[in-house]
Amino acid sequence: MIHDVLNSSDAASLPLPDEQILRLTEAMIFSGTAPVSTRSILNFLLEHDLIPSGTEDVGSFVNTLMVMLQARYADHGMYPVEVAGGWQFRTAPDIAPLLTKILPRPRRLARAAMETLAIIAYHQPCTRAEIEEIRGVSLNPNVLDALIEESLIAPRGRKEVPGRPVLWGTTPDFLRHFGLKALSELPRREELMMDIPDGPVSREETSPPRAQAETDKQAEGAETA
Amino acid sequence: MIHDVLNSSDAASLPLPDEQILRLTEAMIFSGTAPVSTRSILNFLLEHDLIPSGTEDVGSFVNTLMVMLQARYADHGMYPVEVAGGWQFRTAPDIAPLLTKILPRPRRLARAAMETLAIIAYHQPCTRAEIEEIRGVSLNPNVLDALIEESLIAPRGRKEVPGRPVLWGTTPDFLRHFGLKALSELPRREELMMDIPDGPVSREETSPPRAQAETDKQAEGAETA
Amino acid sequence: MSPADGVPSSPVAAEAGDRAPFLYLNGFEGPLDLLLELARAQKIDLSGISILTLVEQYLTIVESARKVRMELAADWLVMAAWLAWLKSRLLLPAEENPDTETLDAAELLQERLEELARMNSAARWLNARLQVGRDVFLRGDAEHLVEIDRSELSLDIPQLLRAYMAAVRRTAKRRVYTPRLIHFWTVQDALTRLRRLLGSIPPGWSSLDVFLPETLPGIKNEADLLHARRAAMAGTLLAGLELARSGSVQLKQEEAFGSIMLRQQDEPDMNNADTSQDGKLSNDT
Repeated sequence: MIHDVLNSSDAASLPLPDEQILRLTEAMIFSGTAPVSTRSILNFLLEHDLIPSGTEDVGSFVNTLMVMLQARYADHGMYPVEVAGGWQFRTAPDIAPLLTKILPRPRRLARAAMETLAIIAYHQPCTRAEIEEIRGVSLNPNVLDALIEESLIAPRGRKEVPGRPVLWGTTPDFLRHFGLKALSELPRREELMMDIPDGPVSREETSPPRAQAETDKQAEGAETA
Repeated sequence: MIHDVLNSSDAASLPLPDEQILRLTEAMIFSGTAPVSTRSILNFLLEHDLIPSGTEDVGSFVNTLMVMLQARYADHGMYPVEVAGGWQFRTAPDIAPLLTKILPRPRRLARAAMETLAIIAYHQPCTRAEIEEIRGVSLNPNVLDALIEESLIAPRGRKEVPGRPVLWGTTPDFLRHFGLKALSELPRREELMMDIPDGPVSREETSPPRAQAETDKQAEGAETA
Repeated sequence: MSPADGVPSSPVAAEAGDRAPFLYLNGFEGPLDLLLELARAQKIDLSGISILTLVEQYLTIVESARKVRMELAADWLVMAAWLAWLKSRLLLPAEENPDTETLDAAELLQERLEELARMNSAARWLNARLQVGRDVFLRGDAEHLVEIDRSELSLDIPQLLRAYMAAVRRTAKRRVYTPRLIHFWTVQDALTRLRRLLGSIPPGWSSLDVFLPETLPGIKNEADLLHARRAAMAGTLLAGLELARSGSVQLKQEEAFGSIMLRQQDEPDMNNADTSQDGKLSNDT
């Protein structure tokens, strides 16, 4: 491999970098706090008078040096790589995944998305217009898209009113994400907000456990206040 | 040379680490700047099921691995060194004089600082007054500041005497700065009365492929007053 | 500072030479440092030094330094005073000096010098080690093999509930600040309508319902419509009572909660029931 490269770059006439130059160069790249440019390597070698006399093309000399240095690391776990700005040691790509620590950084839903999701959870099945009425602001289409993308909500038919708008409801993934066994595990609206007057959607429609009414007997009792 | 070491550590019965294990281990130690503990190396190998089946003494396996890894760097500009906290790649000392011209060189410790550091190392935990008594001279506050700045010393509680003065001790960085594995590697007090040579430690003492046996640490506990 | 080159540059030599002792004193880190150097000049092995010689040398140096410069640091003078005392005790004939105090003092000085020598030596040992940043270098730029996994969503019930309450409260609050205006059918509206309709209704008793408006403005839902109907009924009843008072109409109600009937006054037929009912209703208003 080295031979190929050396031959291709007209090796016959080049004095080859010796072992000591290789050692110095690798130590220089190793200890540098940023990628080490070819220019710096060349200056370093010139300054310490390390380039063999008779070397006409110092640029090719450094190139050959770096090819040889890379070859020196052919069977190592890391090797010098040319990146923007110069040379740097990098972990071999077959090993890097084994050493890479994966840090989970879970995302949070944006406020609009979380509010929309909460409204759908409590008022499902409900239309976009109903969500807008409760939130008091119009709903950016991206918000519903994002919730669909995360499979937190899904269409639940259409409301039989003019325009037949889509009705939205939560999904089993919604329950899984929130660690719920059933929608009935959510606190009832009445328990949540004693002080809030009836919303625009009438009381009968707001009790979340409607879908699971059979599993939640307390639901009826709450309808008194 | 490796053979000597391997033979001396009962190599015949050991399955030898293969090339891939060497690559992984070197990449693991090389990728960061902090020392990597033998424990971490062992855990990594176990986790990726890299220790050959039939290896009874995994500890010796890792020791052999590190000896082989050091041998791999015999003619390199940097090599793995065991310091407090584990293994770390460091540049070869013969190269430093050339590198200091291009790397930021930390302040040298003044004589007063070095003596103060030595007193803290041998008398830790000790107070400023105790340091002053040993040196027979009051301590310039800059001296302690400089040592704290370099993370070489740290407070170790307070002495329960009037005024409750701070007690000082050395840090893991102190050990790493001086290439020590533990405080027990400091010369014993009796040895200190003999003539300790000035000048840099010879290359042989620290060159990479040194045998484990020479550096074992059943050394007496550090002479801490 | 190594013992090997300690002799030629010893402070004794310096004191005898041209250099100012004071300047030389400054080269020492305190009296103990000078004493140690003097002891080293005597012998490599500190255990065999002559304390008396050492004391005399120190006092000589400090004395000559004071001749040149008076402002010698207190440390030096305190040590000189103590050593002068020690010297006087050491000079007494042995038989007159049986106390152990002197010996203890000499021994203390000896020990302190030895400890300082050990710490000097430890400092030299440390200084001779390969030091990071001076003799060896670490990897300058670590590789951060860390991958951030943002595929998971962080969701919890409290977040969901807070969001719901925030959304509901927001609109609830707004209703408080901008109350919805409901246009009820006022008494005035009813009076106008009633007067206009009186001429066109068929003769005889008519139910009050007939005089209700057919459409009510600003009504959006069932609940509001119900309220508006009741308000319209009440308004029309009040308007009817007003007209009955002025004698334009008569009202009657056959039974409690029954329909309220109305007819124009000029018709002859009337009975007791409606007048009593009329009075009752009038009292209610």
